[in-house]
Amino acid sequence: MAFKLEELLICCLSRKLHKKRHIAIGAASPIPAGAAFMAREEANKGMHITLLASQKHNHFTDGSRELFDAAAQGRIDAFFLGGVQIDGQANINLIGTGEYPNTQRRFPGSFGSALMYYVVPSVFLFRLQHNRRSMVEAVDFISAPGFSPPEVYRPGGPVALITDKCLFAVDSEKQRFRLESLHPNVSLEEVIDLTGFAFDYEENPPTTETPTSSQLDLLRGTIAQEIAESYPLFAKQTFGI
Amino acid sequence: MAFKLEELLICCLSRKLHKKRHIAIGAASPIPAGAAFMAREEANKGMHITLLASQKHNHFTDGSRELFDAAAQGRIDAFFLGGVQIDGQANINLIGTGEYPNTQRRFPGSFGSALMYYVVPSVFLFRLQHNRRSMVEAVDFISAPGFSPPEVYRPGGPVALITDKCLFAVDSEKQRFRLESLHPNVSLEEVIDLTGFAFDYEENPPTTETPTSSQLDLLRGTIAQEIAESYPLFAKQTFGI
Amino acid sequence: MSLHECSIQEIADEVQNGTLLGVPADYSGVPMAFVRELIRQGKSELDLFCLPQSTLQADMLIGAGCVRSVETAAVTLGEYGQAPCFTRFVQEGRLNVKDSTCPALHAALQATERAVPFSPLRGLIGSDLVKHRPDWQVISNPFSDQEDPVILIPAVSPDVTVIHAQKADKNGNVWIGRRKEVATLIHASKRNFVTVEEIVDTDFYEDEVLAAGVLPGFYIEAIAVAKDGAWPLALSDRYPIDEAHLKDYATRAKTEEGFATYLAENLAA
Amino acid sequence: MSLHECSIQEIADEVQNGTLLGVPADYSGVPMAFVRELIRQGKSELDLFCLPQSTLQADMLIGAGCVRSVETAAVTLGEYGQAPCFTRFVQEGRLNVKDSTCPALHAALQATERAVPFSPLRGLIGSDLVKHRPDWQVISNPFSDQEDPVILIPAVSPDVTVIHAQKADKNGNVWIGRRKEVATLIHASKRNFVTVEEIVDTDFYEDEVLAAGVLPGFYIEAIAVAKDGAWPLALSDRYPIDEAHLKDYATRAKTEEGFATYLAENLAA
Repeated sequence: MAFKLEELLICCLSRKLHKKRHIAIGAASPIPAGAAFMAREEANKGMHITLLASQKHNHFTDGSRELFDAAAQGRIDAFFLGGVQIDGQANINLIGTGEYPNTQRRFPGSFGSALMYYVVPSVFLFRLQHNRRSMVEAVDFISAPGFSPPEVYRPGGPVALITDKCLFAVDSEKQRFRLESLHPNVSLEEVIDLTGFAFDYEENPPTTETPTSSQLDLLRGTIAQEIAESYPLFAKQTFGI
Repeated sequence: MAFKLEELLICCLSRKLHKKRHIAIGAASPIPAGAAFMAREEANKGMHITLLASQKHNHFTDGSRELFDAAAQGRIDAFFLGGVQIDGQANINLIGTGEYPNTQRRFPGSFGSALMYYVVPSVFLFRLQHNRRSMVEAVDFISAPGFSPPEVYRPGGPVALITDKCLFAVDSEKQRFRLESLHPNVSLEEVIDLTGFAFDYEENPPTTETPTSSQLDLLRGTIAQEIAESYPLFAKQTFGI
Repeated sequence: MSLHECSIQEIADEVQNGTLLGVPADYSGVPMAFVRELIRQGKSELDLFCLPQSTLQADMLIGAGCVRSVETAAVTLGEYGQAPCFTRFVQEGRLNVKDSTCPALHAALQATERAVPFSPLRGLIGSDLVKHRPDWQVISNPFSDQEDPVILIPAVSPDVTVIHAQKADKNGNVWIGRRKEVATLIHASKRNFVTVEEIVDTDFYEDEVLAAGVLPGFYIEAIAVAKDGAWPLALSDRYPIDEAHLKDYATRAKTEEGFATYLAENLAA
Repeated sequence: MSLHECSIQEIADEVQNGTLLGVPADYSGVPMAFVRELIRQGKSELDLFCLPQSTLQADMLIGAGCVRSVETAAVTLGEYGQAPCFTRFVQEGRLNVKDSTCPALHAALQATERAVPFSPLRGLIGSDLVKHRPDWQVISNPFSDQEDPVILIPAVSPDVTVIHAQKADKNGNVWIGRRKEVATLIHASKRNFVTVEEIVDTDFYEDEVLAAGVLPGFYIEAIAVAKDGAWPLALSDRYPIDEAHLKDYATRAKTEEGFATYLAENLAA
């Protein structure tokens, strides 16, 4: 059964979320949202999903600080962070490129990354334009560091990086990425070529598990409807609804 | 027109409150509550009165910490504190008598005094049993000190002490009490005799201003009704309603 | 999000001897049915953390011998007089009281709420409370170029908190209204249980007006229905305090014997 | 407690050049009618403090030359793309951005809310944000016997905060619902004004369900009625965002000229 890249990514991310109790998703993140809905449907009906962009799927009642407080308390199991740039040490840059503060290309800002990245046990990095401008050797500005020295309070951190080309796992010991799988029709050479940082890999990396037809049915049915409530434009483009 | 001691105290305290914008009153304080209602009626209809014991007269919506926060922000102009013991340096003891922690006579505890006394600009002390057990040279336990050294953050503090015998003003320079007026039919000798601490006084102290008949009318009418809502027992005993 | 319903007994089962138990103020919904069950189960060596004070909950647990220590701004029956068991136990040297002041109790939980090791606080310096609290520290304000002592209150995290509320919804959310400090107590506690008058068959979030007073269900492990669960204390907007009962308690609990017969009568139910 | 009604012009009159202005997030009620009035009055050298980010409010004020600095976790039009004036001004070196992160902005106001000089916070250490914030300090946790750096965020108190809300009551109380962070912004600000869709002839406190979402009137100096006062942004439960308008803005404001004609058209009304 044919599928779109977005569908592959949702199913791929979803498998990582099966055991989570509470997943929080920031603004403009339809793929993580889809993955969370999918995981809840497939693996854990009791899972709690917070979409910060939604009113319906946001149950916080103590203002927006409650997300950060709840995360600091260890009550949020998984969160997702993008990055204008991501480097080989999993540092993320949400500020812009060039020398700060007079950045050449300025982006919105660091949002809550400088706490969330430290305290949420499973942070998934995502970046859908995998190229040497986004996957860099060293970010121009560290909005939040990938790893911290042992004296720094850090119960959380990165566990994976998903792009439009592949999935990286995080090796916390070595503090670097390890290629976990290549998306269909992507070669190892291509990923090496598009990636500005060094990473570990096997000679013949596996291919990212593709969605089954029952997964696609679920995704295009129930899940697409759930996604559409918060991300109508994405749902229209991806699922035609 | 004859009046009760409670009526005298309410009218006496009320005069000190005319210019306040927001007065907060803790639990079990019907006389301060009456004084605040009286001041609002006589001097400032826009005055805000918070009775912590009431639901109707308590507009905080951020839990009980909002009182302490609002006070620390300088938004509460006047507050009232009692004391098992009060000493000549305006230290108050709400814990008990004897050597702490194995107090001989244990009282409930310090409540919020250890912040409120520091941050509310006008704190009125009140104690209706004026005797040498309550008005002591030095309290057995300082729940909150009357004065603080200059390096301690202290925008607030005591301005007066009212008892069933007299009214003391606070001399912040000398850090001691000054007799402001004797209640009717109380002599200076009696107050000196009943007070365990030294205080300043004139040879012929004035008598506490007595309620006018129009004040008593107001008090026994509108104000008594207001008081009765939160302090039915007190209102019954004092105003027979 | 989903509702986990349980019994009061099951909640009490989760309270081990030695637990640091979060205790709400009277206006926040006191789980008295649960308190009686704790006494029935013969708990001991409980440490109580009151936000910021307690009346009958602390007093009965103390009188029944369940309590090792209590951290609080006050224990009192308010208009009904002094808390008789608390007073007696302290005067007899049988209770460890960690005397505090309301904002310090809030500050300790707010620190845990944000997972920071301490909260700074104004006031307090020069109070004898500080002398007896070696767990508090005074530092010099690092943002001031003048001498400026600031007290730091370390974070406290109750092991278990139980509150009583008017209602829960079908998805396990609890309506607490504007008495928001119980939310802080819940946020700061490792495990939370709630007793409620009723579980209603709606979702509070369907109505944004109701939602403003909701404690989200994901903080709560399980919910037990306990009709009149705050009795003999009041539950805001539902029922008033049982005045006759409180007066009777205030008198009888003044002696060990009086308290024992009070307990015998009131635990049987 | 009493209602002080005023006009939007009168609120804007109270904002002096050089004011530190509190800026609410989009979901909290953005006072766009007031923002247009600020631009009409030609304010300059405003410092913005966003809780914790801003969209159109900061972007328009920046584009109109009203802003000297902005402290924020982000300025963005969200789904409508980057904030065009913010981006242009930063890239041209014409705007002082005090880059922060959401919880640090909350922490700064929570410190003021409790009148303490700072709030401790986790995270942040190792972020380049810290390098560029000499006003933040790292101390060693005095409660730990191991090395444990903790960042301290100093208290911030906006001079003036203005928010837009659905309704006020006859006594000047404002209903804000569950987006409680504006309460913190208001608590921490020296002066507060509110614009509302309507003033209703009741008292919100007569209904405990409504009361749970109320900002008490005693924090608020005056209230102005501004129908559709958040337009073209959304106001929760009242009206959605004006998508066509935002798209148009996102395109036109990319150039100085486009922004100028946008302003000319939209300030006239």
